[in-house]
Amino acid sequence: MTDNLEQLIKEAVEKALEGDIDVINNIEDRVTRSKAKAALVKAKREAIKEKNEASPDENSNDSSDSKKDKTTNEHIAELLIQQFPDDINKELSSNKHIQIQPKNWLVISKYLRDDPACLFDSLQCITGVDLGEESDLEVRYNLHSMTHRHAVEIRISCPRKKAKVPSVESIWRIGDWFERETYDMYGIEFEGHRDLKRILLPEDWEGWPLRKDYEVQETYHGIIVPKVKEGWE
Amino acid sequence: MIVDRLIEWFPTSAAWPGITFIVAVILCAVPVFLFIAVYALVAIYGELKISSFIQDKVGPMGQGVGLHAWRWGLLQPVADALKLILKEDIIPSSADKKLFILAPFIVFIGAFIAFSALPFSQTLIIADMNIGIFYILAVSSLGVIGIILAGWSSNNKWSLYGAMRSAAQIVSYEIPAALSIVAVIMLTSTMSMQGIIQYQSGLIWGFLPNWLLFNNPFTFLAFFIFFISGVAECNRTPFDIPEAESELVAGAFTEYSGMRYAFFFLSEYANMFVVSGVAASAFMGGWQSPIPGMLDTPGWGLFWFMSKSMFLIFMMIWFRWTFPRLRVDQLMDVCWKGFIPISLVNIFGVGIWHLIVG
Amino acid sequence: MGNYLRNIWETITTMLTGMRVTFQHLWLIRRNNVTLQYPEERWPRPERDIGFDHSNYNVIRSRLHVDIDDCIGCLKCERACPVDCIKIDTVKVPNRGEDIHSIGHTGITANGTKKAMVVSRFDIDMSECCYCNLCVYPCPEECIYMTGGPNSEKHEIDYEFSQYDRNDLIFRFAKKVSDEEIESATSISSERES
Amino acid sequence: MGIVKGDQMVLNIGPQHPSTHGVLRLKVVTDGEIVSDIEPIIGYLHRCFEKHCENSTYEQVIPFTDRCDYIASMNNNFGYVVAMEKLMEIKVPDRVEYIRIIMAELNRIASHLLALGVYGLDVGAFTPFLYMFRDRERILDIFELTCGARLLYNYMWVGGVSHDLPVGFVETVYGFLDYFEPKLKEYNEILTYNKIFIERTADVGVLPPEVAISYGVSGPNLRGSGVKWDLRKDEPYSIYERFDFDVPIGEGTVGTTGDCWDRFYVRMLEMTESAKILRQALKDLPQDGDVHQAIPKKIRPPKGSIYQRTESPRGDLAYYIISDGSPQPYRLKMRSPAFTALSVLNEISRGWMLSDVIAILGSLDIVLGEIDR
Repeated sequence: MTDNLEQLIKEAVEKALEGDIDVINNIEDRVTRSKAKAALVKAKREAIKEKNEASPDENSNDSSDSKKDKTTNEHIAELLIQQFPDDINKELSSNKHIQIQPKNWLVISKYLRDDPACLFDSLQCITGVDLGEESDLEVRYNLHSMTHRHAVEIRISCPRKKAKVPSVESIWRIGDWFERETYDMYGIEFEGHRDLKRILLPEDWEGWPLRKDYEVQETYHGIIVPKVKEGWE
Repeated sequence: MIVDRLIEWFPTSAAWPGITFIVAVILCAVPVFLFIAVYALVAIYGELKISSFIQDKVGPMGQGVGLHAWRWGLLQPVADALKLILKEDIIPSSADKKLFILAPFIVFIGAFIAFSALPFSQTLIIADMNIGIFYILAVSSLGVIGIILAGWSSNNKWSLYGAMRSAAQIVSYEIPAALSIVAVIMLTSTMSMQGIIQYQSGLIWGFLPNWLLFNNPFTFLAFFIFFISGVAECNRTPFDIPEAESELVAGAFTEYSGMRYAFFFLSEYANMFVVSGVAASAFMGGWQSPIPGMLDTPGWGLFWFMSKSMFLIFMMIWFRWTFPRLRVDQLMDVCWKGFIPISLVNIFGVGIWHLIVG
Repeated sequence: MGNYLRNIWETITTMLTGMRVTFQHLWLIRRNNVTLQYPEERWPRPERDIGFDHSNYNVIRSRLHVDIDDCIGCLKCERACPVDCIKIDTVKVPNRGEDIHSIGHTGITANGTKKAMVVSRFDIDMSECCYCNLCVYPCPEECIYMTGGPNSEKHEIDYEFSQYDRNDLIFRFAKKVSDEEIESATSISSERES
Repeated sequence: MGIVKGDQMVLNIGPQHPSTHGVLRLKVVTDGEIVSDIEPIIGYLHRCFEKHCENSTYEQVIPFTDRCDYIASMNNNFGYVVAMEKLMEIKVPDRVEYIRIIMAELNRIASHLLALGVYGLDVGAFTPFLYMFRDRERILDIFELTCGARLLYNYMWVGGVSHDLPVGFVETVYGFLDYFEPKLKEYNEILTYNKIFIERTADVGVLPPEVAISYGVSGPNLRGSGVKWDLRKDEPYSIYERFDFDVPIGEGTVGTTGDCWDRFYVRMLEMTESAKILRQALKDLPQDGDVHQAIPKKIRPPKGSIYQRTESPRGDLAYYIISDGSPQPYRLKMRSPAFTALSVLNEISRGWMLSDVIAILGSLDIVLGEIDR
C-alpha cells in the first residue's frame, strides 16, 4: 500500500516538473498531497543545484551511477522476465529493485548465480522489512557480482500470517546465517534451510522483535524483562 | 661434602642409629629451601623488571604512601608471595581430593631434590656423589608426574589438555638433554659434578678458558641443545604449551589458587635454576673463574657459579618475551626430527674430534 | 636435506633478529619509557587552542555541567539525549523575567533572554550518560556543557568522579529548594496579581 | 590432516575465554587435539541496535553506530553518514570530506594495529602486542585532540563533523606518520618474519577465493585470499577517487594464498597504504569552509530506501536505511563484515588442531559488538 503511494507521488512530481501543476492539486488525500508538494520542492531545489554546479565529474558520476544502476536493474529485470515470465511482477519493480514472487525463487537465484550475463556470486545482505501494521512482510536481497562488478536488489513479499520464502542457503553459503537472523527478527520461515533456529536471541524467546506489532514478554525464565528505565526518578 | 662433614661432627649414638643422619639431612634441606625461596623472589623481580623494560614499560615502581612496593618496586615479589599465601585455597568439588592436594608437592619435590647435587662452589655442595649429573637428570623428570596428576585430578577439560601436552613435551625433551650430557661425560670421563668442573680448568688456545663450550665445536652445539631442551623442560616460551595463556587459560594449573599455585610457581623457578646450574657447570666451567690464576677461592667460586646461572636465567626470561609459541606437533617435530638426530651425530662428532685433536 | 638445513638456518637468524629488537628496547628503556605513574603524574591535558568561537572550544568529554541560572527549561537537551538520562521538571512563572528571591530564581539569563519557567528539577544520570555530546549542541543558552567545554576556565578537567554508590552519580543541578516552596512562591505572586 | 573419527569430546571455548575477541562461544567437537566441527554461538552481546534505531531520531543513531564495531567507530560513523547523505542528497563541503578521510584512515591504522597486536597475543608473542598498543595510543591522542573522546567519538554527523580541527592538528598527524613508518619495520622483524610465527600461521586455515565469495567474506580476509576487492577503489564513495593508493592482496609468499599469514600481512601492508592516503589528504586539506554549514537543523529524509556500502577495516560495512519521511528511521539494517567472517570459521578450521583454531579466529579479526549488534 505504501509502495504504490510512493509511486503515485513520484509520477505526480515528474509531471509537475514538466509544468502541469494541477496533477498534484487533484490528489484527494490531504497528507499525500502535502507529501507530493514537499517532494516537488525538493526536486526543484535538486534541479537548481544540478544546474549551477559546474563541476561535471561529481554530478555525472552520481547521475551516471544511478543511470548505470538503472540499467543494471532494468537489464537484469528484462533478462529475468524472458526466463521466468510469470514470476516477476513488472509494475512493482522500479529502477532500484526487482519484485519477485516467492514461489520458485530458488530456481531464479540459481539462474542469477550461474548465468554468464549476471554471475551474482556474492549475496551481500538479506534485510527483513515489516511494511506496516497489517500489511505483509518483505525480504530484500542485495546481490553483487565480483566479476561484472554490478549489483542488484531483489524484493520478495510474503503474507504476515504464514511467511514462507524458499531458502537460498544452498546457493550462497552465507544465506545460512543471514536467513537465520531474518527468521530470528521477523519470523519468516525459510523452507529448505539446514537448521533454522534463532541466531542472536536465546532459542526459547517468544515473539519476533523487529515486527511493528511486537510486545516484549513480561518475564524470561523468571527474570523481569525491563521495558522502560524506571527506578531512578 | 656437607652431609659427610655433618656426620663426622655428630657421632652415631648407639641408642638411635639413624637419628644423626636424619638431623644432618634436615640441616641441609632447610638451607636449600631458604635458598630456593630467596632466589625465587629475586628471579620473579628480575622477570617483572626485564619483561617491562623489553616492553618499554618501567615495571613495578613504588613511590607513594604506605608499604606500596617500596622504591623501584623491590617489595613487589614479596607482595605477590604474600598474596598467594593469603588467598583462599579452592579445591573444586568434583576434583579428586587426594591427588589434587598431592600434585603440587610432587612437582616441587622433583625440582627440590635436584639441588642436592648442584656444585655451588669448590666446597659448597650438599652431596658430591660420583653419579651427580646422572642423578640430576633422573630426578628432574619426576616433575612430569606431578603435572599429570594436577591436570587429571582437577577434572576439567582444559587442565586435561594441559597435562597431556606437558607429559608429551617434558618426556620427549629429556632425551636430547641426556644425549648432550653423554657428550660431556665422554670427554670428562666422570659423572661427578666436581670432576666435570675440575676437567674444565686451565686455558685452551692461549686465551680461552678451557670450558667445554670452547674446547670442542661439538660440545658447543651440545650446550645449545641442552639449554634449549632445558627451557622446554621448564615449560618456558617458546615451549610453554602446557599453560598456554591464549588457548588453555592456565593449562594444568587452571584450578589451583592460593598456596598450591605458589608451589607450582616456585617449582617452575626452581626448575629453571636447576637447568641453568647444570648447563653452567657442565659447559661453562661452574665455579671456575674465567682467568685461571686469579679469584678462584671457594667464596669467589660461589660468585662465578651464581653469575653464570643468573645469566642463563636472564636468557630464559629474554626468550619468553620475544618468541611466539610452538604448536604441539611442531614441538614434537623439533624434538624428534631436530634435536635428537643432531645430538646423536654430536656424540659421534665429540669422539672423532677428541681422537684427532687429543 | 638442504631444506632441513635452510629451515634451521632461518630459525636461528629470525630468532636472533627478534632478540636484537627486544634487546634494543631493553637497553634504551630510559629513552622510550611510556609509563605514566598515575597517582603522582596526572594525565596531561591535551594542549589545544581554546578559541572563543563556540564551535572551536576545548573539547574534553568528561563530566556534564549545567549553569542552572542560564537554563530556561526548553527541554531541548532532554529530547536530544539518545539514552534519556536527563530529567527536567519545570514550573510556570507568573510574570516573565522577574527574580523570585525566595527560591533564588533569576529572571534574566546571561544572554539576556527572559525566563518563563522555574527549573525545579534538573537531574543528569552520569552512570547512564554515553558522553556523546549531543545535548550540548542544541542548547540556546549554552548552559549545558562538558567540563573542559567553552567556559572551561571555571572547571578544571574532571575525569575522576567515580562514586561508591550508583545513586551518587545522579547529578542534581537544580537549586536545593523543596517543591512546596516553589508552589507557594509561584502561586502567591499570581494571587497578588489577580 | 584428515578428519579422524574417534570418541569425540565437545569442548566449550566459552563466552569467557582469553582469545575470543569478545563474548563468543565456540562449541568445538574435538578428537584429542584435532577439531572436527565448530559451531559458533553468538548473541551474548546483542543490544537490539536495529530496534533501538527505530525508536530514536537520525542524529541519535550515530552514538549507537559507534558502539557496534567499537574498535573502528570512526568508520562506522562514516558508513552511516555517507548513506544518509546519499539518501538526502546533501552535498558536503570539501573540507569536511578531507577531515572524514583523515579520521577514517587514522582509525583504520588504529584498528589494524589492535588486530595485529592481539593476533600476536593469540599466537603467543606478548611483546609485539604492547609495541602496537603504544603506537595506537598516539592515534587515540589525536582523536582526543579533535573530538574529545578516545574510543567512541560520535564525531561525524549527517552533513558535517561535530568539531572543527584544532590548531596544529596537521603538524601532529605529520609527527605521528614520521614516528610510525619506521615502527612498521620493527613489527616485521619481531613478528612477521619470525620463523615460529611463520610455522604457526603458514598454510593454516586456508580460505580459497570462491569459498570466501560464497560466504560473503570481505575486506582484508577476502584480499588475503587473492581477490582484489576494495570498496574504496571499486565503488568509490566520498572522495576516495582523488587519492592514489594500491590494494595489497595475498600472494602466498610464505604458504599457500589465503592462509593466516596472508591475512596478517595484508593488514600490515594496508597500514602503509593508509599512511600514504593520509599524507596526500593532509597535503591538500582545504583551509577554508565551515564544518557545520551543511548540517541540516532537522533531519527528515524523503521517503525511500538506500543500500550504501563502505570499506571498514573489517570489510564491507553496509547500511540499509528505509525512511518514511519521519525524523525516525523506519528500518535500519547494518550489514556487519565480521558476521560473515565468523560464519566461514567452521569451513576453514576443520581438521586443524585446537591451537590453530585460536590462530584462525584471530586472523579473521572479528569484533563481537559488530556481529551481535
